[in-house]
Amino acid sequence: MLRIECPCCGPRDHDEFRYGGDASANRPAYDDPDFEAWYRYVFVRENPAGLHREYWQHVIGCRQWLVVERDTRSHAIASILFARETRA
Amino acid sequence: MRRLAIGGRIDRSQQIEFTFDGRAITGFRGDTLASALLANGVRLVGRSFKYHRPRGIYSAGPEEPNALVTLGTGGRREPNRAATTVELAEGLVAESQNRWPSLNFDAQGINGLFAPFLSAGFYYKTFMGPTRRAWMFYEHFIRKAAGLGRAGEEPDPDRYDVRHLFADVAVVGSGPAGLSAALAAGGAGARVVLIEQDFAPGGSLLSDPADAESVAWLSGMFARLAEMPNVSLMTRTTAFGAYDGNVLGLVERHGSGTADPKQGQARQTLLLLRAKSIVYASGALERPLTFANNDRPGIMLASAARVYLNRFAVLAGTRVVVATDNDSAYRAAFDLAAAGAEVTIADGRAEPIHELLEQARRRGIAVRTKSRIANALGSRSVRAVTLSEPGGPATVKCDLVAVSGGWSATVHLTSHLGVKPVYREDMRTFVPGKLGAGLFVAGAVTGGFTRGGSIEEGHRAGAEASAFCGIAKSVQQPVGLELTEIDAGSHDNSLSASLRSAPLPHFVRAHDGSHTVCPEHHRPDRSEERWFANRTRAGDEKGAKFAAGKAFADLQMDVTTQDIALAHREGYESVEHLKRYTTLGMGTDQGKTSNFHALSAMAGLRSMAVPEVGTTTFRPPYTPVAIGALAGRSIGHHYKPIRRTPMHDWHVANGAEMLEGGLWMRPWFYRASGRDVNEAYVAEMRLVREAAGLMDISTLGKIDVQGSDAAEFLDRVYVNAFAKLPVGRARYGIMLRDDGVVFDDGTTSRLGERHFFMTTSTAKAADVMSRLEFLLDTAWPDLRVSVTSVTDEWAAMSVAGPNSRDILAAAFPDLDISNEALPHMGLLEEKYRDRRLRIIRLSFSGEWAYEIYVGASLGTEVWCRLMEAGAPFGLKPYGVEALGTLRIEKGHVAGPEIDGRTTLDDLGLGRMVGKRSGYVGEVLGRRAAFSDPTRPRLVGLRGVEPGRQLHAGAILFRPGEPMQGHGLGRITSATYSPTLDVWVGLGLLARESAVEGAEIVAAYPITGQTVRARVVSPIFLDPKGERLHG
Amino acid sequence: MRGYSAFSILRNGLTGQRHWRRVWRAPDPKSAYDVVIVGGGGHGLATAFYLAENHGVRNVAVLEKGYIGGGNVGRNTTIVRSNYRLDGNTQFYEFSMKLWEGLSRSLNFNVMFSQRGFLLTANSPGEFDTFGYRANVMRLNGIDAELLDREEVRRMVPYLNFSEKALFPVHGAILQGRAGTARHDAVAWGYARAADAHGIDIIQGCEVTDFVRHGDRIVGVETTRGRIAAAKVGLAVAGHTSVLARKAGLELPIESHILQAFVTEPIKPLVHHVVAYGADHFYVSQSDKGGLVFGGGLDGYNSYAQRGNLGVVREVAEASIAMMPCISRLRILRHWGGVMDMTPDASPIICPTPVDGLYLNGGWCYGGFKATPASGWCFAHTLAKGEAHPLTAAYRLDRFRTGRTIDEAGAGPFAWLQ
Amino acid sequence: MADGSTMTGFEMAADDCAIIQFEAWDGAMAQFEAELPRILGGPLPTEVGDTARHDSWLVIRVAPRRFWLLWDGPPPIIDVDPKLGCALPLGEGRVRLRLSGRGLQYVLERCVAVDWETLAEGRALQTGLHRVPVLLLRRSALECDLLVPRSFSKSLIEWIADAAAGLNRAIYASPRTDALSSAHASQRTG
Repeated sequence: MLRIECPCCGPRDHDEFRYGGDASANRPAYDDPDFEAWYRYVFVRENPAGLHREYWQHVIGCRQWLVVERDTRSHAIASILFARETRA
Repeated sequence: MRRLAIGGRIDRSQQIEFTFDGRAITGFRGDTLASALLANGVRLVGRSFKYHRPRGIYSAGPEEPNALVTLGTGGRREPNRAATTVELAEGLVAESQNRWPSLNFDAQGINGLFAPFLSAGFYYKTFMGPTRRAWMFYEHFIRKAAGLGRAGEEPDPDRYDVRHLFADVAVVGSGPAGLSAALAAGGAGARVVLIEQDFAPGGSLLSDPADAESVAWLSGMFARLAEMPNVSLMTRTTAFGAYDGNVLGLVERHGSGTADPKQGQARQTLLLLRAKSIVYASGALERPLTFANNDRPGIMLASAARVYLNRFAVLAGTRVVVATDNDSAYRAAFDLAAAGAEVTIADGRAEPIHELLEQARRRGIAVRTKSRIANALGSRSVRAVTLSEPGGPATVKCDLVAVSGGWSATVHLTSHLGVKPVYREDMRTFVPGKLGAGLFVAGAVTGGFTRGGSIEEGHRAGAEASAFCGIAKSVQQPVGLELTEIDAGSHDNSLSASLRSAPLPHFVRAHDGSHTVCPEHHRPDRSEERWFANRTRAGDEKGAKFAAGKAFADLQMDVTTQDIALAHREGYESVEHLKRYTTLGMGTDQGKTSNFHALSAMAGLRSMAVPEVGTTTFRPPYTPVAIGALAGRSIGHHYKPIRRTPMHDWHVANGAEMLEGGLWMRPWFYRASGRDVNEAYVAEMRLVREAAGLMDISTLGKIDVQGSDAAEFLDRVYVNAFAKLPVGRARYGIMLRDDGVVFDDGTTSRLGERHFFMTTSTAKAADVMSRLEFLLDTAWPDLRVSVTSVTDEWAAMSVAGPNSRDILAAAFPDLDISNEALPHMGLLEEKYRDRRLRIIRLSFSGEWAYEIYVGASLGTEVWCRLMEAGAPFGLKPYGVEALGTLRIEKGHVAGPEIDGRTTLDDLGLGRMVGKRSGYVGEVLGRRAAFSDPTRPRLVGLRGVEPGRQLHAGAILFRPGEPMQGHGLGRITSATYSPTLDVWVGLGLLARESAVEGAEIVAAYPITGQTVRARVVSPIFLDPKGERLHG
Repeated sequence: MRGYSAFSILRNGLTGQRHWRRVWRAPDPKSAYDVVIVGGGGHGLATAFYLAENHGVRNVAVLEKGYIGGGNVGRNTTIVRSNYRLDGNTQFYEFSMKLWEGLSRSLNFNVMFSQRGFLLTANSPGEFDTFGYRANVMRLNGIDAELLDREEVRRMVPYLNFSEKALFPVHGAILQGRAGTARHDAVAWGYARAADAHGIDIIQGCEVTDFVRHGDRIVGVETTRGRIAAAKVGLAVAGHTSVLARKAGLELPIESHILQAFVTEPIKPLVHHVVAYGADHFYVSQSDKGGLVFGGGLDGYNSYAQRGNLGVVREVAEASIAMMPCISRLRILRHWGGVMDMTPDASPIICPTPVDGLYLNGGWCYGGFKATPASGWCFAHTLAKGEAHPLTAAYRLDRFRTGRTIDEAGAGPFAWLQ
Repeated sequence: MADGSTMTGFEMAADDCAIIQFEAWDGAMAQFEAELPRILGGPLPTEVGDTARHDSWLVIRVAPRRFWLLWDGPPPIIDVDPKLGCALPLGEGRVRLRLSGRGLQYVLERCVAVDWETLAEGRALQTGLHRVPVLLLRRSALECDLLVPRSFSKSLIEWIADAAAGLNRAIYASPRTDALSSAHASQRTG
C-alpha cells in the first residue's frame, strides 16, 4: 500500500487515487499539429528505474490531479504537488 | 510424556474437550493443540509430504514443520494448521492428514521404499513418453499423492472483518524487547500498538519456569503498560506482512473459547495498521540439527521442549538427549533435569565454557563434548540415538531428543520491502539490513540474544521511534532482568481492559524452587556448520549409502541432505535454484527451520561463505493467512457496492429482471413483456415502435460544465463543435482518446452561455469525468471551466414512441412542448414542485422521444406520473435489452462498436469533424493504418434467409471464400427487427468489402451455423428521421 | 547431454544418484560470439536453443545478471493458452501452443505441460457474446474452443459460485481444452540444458552494463565480467527492457508494472482446470505440488520492485471468493510480484531495431510465459536472418507510429490499464 | 483496545440535505474569498477539511477552490459573479447519513481508512467508504455525518450496518427517504 500525502487532504492509501502515468512527457498544445510531438507524448516512455514523475488524481477525495515524484525501485515518495502548481 | 501436577501457565480448573482423529481428549485452558496432545501421550501426529514418514511435534510455534492437522468439518474445514499455533478450544475437531487408511498404518509409507528413485526433481527427467500427452496420465497420480490436507468444497460459513488502525509506533513482538519498546514509546506519549501472535504476551519469557525472575518482570511490565491508555496490546495477532508506506498487515484471530466463532462474531479480522514508526522485536527461531532420521517423533527443538515443560507443564520425555552446538540448549537441559528427567547433553563443541559444565554436573547431567548425533533409532517414536564421538560411536537410549542448531533472527518482516538481510558471522545468523526511516529493530532479531541487551535495545528503539514521530518525552528504562526482584504474586489484578482481552497466564511457582543464572549467550561456533557441510559432501560421494537413513534439511517438504547434494551436483547451486529444484522452504512453514542449514550446506558444497551464497527472498505472509480474512466483509452481496437508480424499487416491484452493468442495477426486461429475455425484448421493441415505452436512463454519466471557457473546452474535447450551439439546444458529440481512437459518445446541452450539461455512456462515465479533470488540471489550467459529476443528482428517464408527446403533455399539462417550443434536439428547463426539471427532446431509439431529468429524490414520483398519464396511450416500461436492440435498428453505435479499437471513420462518423482541428486525438487519429483498405467500417447487415438468426460474434466472409482466419470482419450487434420482420445487425467489415448490396456470409463455427446477409446502410429504420421530427 | 529417461532414473536410483552431471555448464565468457542474448529468462534461453537447433548458430552466449530463470519465467502463474482473437496474436500464440505440446520431448526435460483446460467464465450476457466472437475466431484458426452454458460450467467446476443471488452470476464460459499449465522453472532449465548441449554458453552472474559501438552499430556489450564482442545482440530482459534499451539509444513505448501472484498451502486436488473469472481480475490453477496458484490485475503504477501492494492482495482475495466461495478458508503461503514490460496495446515487440546490430524481444506484458517457445523460435529467426519471422511480423516497434496496434482489451495507450 | 462485542450503542439515520457547491476560478480566489462571505454573511473556512458554521448553514472547504454549503431546508438561491466562480446544487445526488453512539469508532474503523482519533470535531474529510467517495464530517466526540452518493446509499447503509454487526444498534430511516428499507432487513438478519 503506497501512502500518498495529498497536499490538501493529508496522507491516504493509494487506492483513493487514480494513476495517470508519466508526468514528464510534455503534452503538445491542443492545436499543435506536430505528429512527432504527439507520438512521443502518447507513446514514448523513459520508464526509469529510479525517480519517476507521475500523475495521480485524488479521485476519492478532493479530485485534484497531483504530480508525484516516486522512486520506482523503493516506492519512496520524494515530492507531491498539485499539478496546477507545476506548470511553468 | 506426562502433564506435571503443578506449574505451567495453564488453568487446570478449566478443562477443554477436543478430538483428535475421533478420539476424545482433554486439555486445559492455556494449552495449544500441540501441548494438549503431548500431555496426553500423543506423539505421532502426521505423515510427511513425500515419503509418508511418521512425524510428531517438532516446535512450539509458527515454525512447526511437522505437526500439521486439519481442523473443523464441512465448510469450516481448514487443512494444514500447525498444531503448535492452535489455541485449544472447546469442541475442537482435529484430524491427522496425508495418511491412508490411518495414521498408524499409512499405505503410502511404501513410498519410502522407492525413495532412492524419488530424488529431488526426478520428475523433470521422466514421464515424457510414450506419447505427447503422457504426462497427463502420470500427473493424475502424482497430484493425488501430493498436497497435504484436503480442503472443503463448501462455502466458509464464518464472518471476517477488516479494521483500519493508526498508530505512532507499532511494536511487533511482546518479548522483552517489544515490551520495553512499547513502554518507552508509550511512556513518551506515543500511540502504540503492540502486536503479539501468541494468545499470551511475553514472547520468550513465557518459556521460563514460573518462579523465574523474568516472570515477575513480565507482570511488572504488564502493570505499567496497562496504566497507559495510549498503548494497545493485540494478542492472537500476527503481523504477516510489511508493505509500503509503513503499513503492516495484521490478522487477529478471535479466541472465543470455542472452536468456532459465536454468532455475529468475526472469526478473524484483517487489521491494516498505518504506523508512523515501527519497532521490529520479532525475536529469533531455533534451528534444528541435521542427522539421519532427524524427523522421528520425539525429536524436537530444545527451546520447544522447554516451552512444553515450563509453559504447558508437559514433560515431553523422561530420558532426554539434548544435542546442541551452542549454549542456549543448556537452559532446556537444566529445566528438564529439574523436572525429573534423566538428561544427557551431546555438545558438538570441544570446549563449552566451564561454568556451564559445572552447573550441568551439579544437576547430575552428563555432558558429552565433541559429541554429535549421527542417527536416531526408532520409527514411530525415537528410542535411542547413536552419537558420533572422538572415541567412536555410542548409543544412548532416550525418549526425547531436544536439539539446537543455533538461532536464526526472525528477519522476515524487515525484508518484505526488499531490504536484504545481512549476515552476522559471530552469531551465525542473518539479521535485518539497513532499514528505512522510522523503522527500528530490537532484541533477538538483531542477532543479540541476551535478555538484558534486548530490554536495553527495546527501550532505545521505543524512544527513537516515538522521537521519530515527534514525541520525545523520555521515560525511565525498565530495570534489567538480572536485577529484578522476584514478586510472582503481583501480576494480573491491575491490568486494564485492553490487556485483559488476552487470557492471562496463571503464574504458579514451580515445585522446584531452585533457579540459576541461565546461559543467555548462545556462543555458537562454526563446527556444526562445517560438520554438516562435510556430511553433505560425504553423502554426495557415498550416495545412497550415506549414513543410516535420511537426514532431512526440510522436514515438511521431505528434502534431504542428499537432495541438496544432488542439486549442487547438477548445477542448481544458486539458493533460488536450490529452493525451486528441491522444493526446500516451499512448505507452509516457509522453511523457517530449514533455510539456514540448507544455505550453509550449499555454502559448504561450493566452498563459499554463507553470505556469498546469499539467502532467498522473504515474501509475505510471515505465516499463512486465510483468504477470507484478506477479503473481510467484501463477500456475498457486499463484494462490490451496487448502484441503484432512484426508480430501482419501482422496477423490482413491477417485475423487472435486473441486470448488473458497471455496478449499476438496471432493468434488463420486464417479465410482463415476455417469458424470457428473447420474447420480452421483441415485445418491448414493438411497444416503443408502436405506442410508447418508458426507460430508466439514470445510469448515464452526467457532467455539469460551467465557466467562461466552457464552450472552448468542449470544442477541444469533442471532435465536433459546440461553441456555436445555441442556448436551449442539445448536440450529439464524440470524444477521442489522444491516440485518435473513439473514447466515448453522448449528448451535451447548452443551458446558458457559460453552462453546459454533458451526458456520457454509463460505462465510461468515471473515465470521462477524470479525463476532463486531467485536461483542465494538467494541460489547460488557463481555461476557466469547472466540471462536476452530477450523475447521482438527476433521475433520468426516456419516454419514446409515437405517443410520447401526448403522454408528456398529459403528465405535464402546464408545459408547452409544441414542436416550436421544444423541437428535436431542443431543451426545456422547468420547475417541478420547486425542483429542477429538464426535458431534452432526443432519441436513441429512433422514435419521437424525450429525455426527462428531475432531481433524484423526485425520480419515482415523476416516473409514476408518466406511467399514470401514459396508461391510456399504452405506455409501458422497457429495459436495456430492448434499448440495445432498438438502437441497432437505428444504426446507433454503442459499446460493442466503440470497443477501444475503432476510429471515427470506422464508425462512419468522420463527417462529424468537418474541417475542424484542435481537438483531442486529432493528430494521431491521422495515423497511416487508420485509412487502410482492410480497416473495418460500420455496416448494416440484413439477413436474407427468413427466420435464420444473425449472431453477434459471427465472422464475416465473402460467399465462396474459404472460412478460415479472421475473415473480413464480424457482427458486433444483432437483433430480430419486429419492424422489418428480419434479423438485422451491425458489423465491422473491411472497407474494401463494405459495399452496400453485396452479399456476405456470417459464420458462427461454434454452432456450425452460417447465415447469409446483405450489406446495407446501418440505418435500418427511418433513414430520413421522419419519426423524430413528426 | 545425457538423456533423461525412466531408465536413467532407475540406474541412478540404484547407484545413489552419483551419475547425474551438471545440467548446464558454468563457462567463463569468451571474448566474442556471433550472437549475444542479454537475459537468461525463458525467452532468452529459448532463443538460444532455437538459434542452434533451427539455424545452426551455436557460437552464442546468454548473459544473465543473476541466476537463470530468476525473472518472470520463475514468478508467473504458469498458464499456457492460445485464446486470442486479434489477427497477429491468434496465430502466434497457437504456434506457441503447438510447440508446448511437444516441448518436453524436444528438450528431453519434463516441463510438465498439463493440458487440463482453461475455462473463463462469462458473467454477463454481453460478455458471453464477446466470448462467442473469440471462440469463433479460434475455431476458424484451427484452435480448439468451446462455449459452455451455465449448466455445463456447473458440471465441470461445481465449486464455483452458482448462487442465484451472485452479483456476477455465471452465464457461461469459454473453454480451451488444450490450454493448461506448465512447470515454470522447468521451462528455463530445460531450455538451458538443451541450449548448453548445443554448445551455447550460459553465463550467470554477468550483468550487461553498456553496449559497445562501432559507429552507429552495436558490436558487443560491456559486462561485469568484461567486454564481450557480438555480431548481433538480442535483448530479452522483460521488465528491464527500457533501462537497457536506453543505454543503446533506443526509446521505447514500454512501462514497467507489477503483477502479483499468489500461492496457497498445498492441498489435495481441488481445482482440476485453469479457471478465470470474467467479472474481475482472478485466475487460478492448482500446481502438482498441491498449492492453488492465482493472480489478479496489475498493481497499477510504474515499478521495478518485485513486490506488490496490499490493496491488490485484498482485491484478488475478494474476487477469488466471489468466484469460488470455498477458497475462503484456504491460506495464502506467499505472494510476490513480477515486473511486467507493458506496452500501450498489451502486445509484444519482437523485431530488429533502428539501432544496427540490436534486436528486441520485449513488451510481453503479462503474457510472456505462454509465449516462451514461439518467442524463442521467432526471435531466433529474427536474429539469424536479420528480419522478422512471419508470425511476429505484426509485433513491430513502429506499429504505434503507424497505428497498427494489436489491442485485445481495447484499453488504449495506458499501459497500467491494459 | 476495546472489544467490539462489549461496546454498545450505535445509531444511524439517513436524511436529505441541500448542498450547493461553489467553485472559484484559478486566479480569482482572493476576490472570491472576499465576495462569498459577504453573500453568506459569515466567514469561509481557510483549509481544505475546515468548516465554518452559521445559524442555518455549514460551509466545508472540499478542495482548494471548492466549498460545499450545507443547508437544512430548501436551498437558498445564491448567485456567484461569473467572473469569480460558479455555483451548482448537489443535494439531490447525496444522502446524509447521521451516525452516532459509543460504538461509532468501532464502526468507522471497519469502514474508512482515516484516523478518527486525530480528526478534530468540526473537521471534514473526503475518503472512500467501500471504495465509494464520501464526505465524513465529525460533529462531536460520538457523532458524525457521512454524505454519500445517492445511487450507492442503500449499499453503503447495508455496508455500515454490517460493520456494526455485534453492536447494539438502532437504525432509523427518515420519512423523507426510502433509502433505508434494506438496512432494516439487514438489521433483522444481522
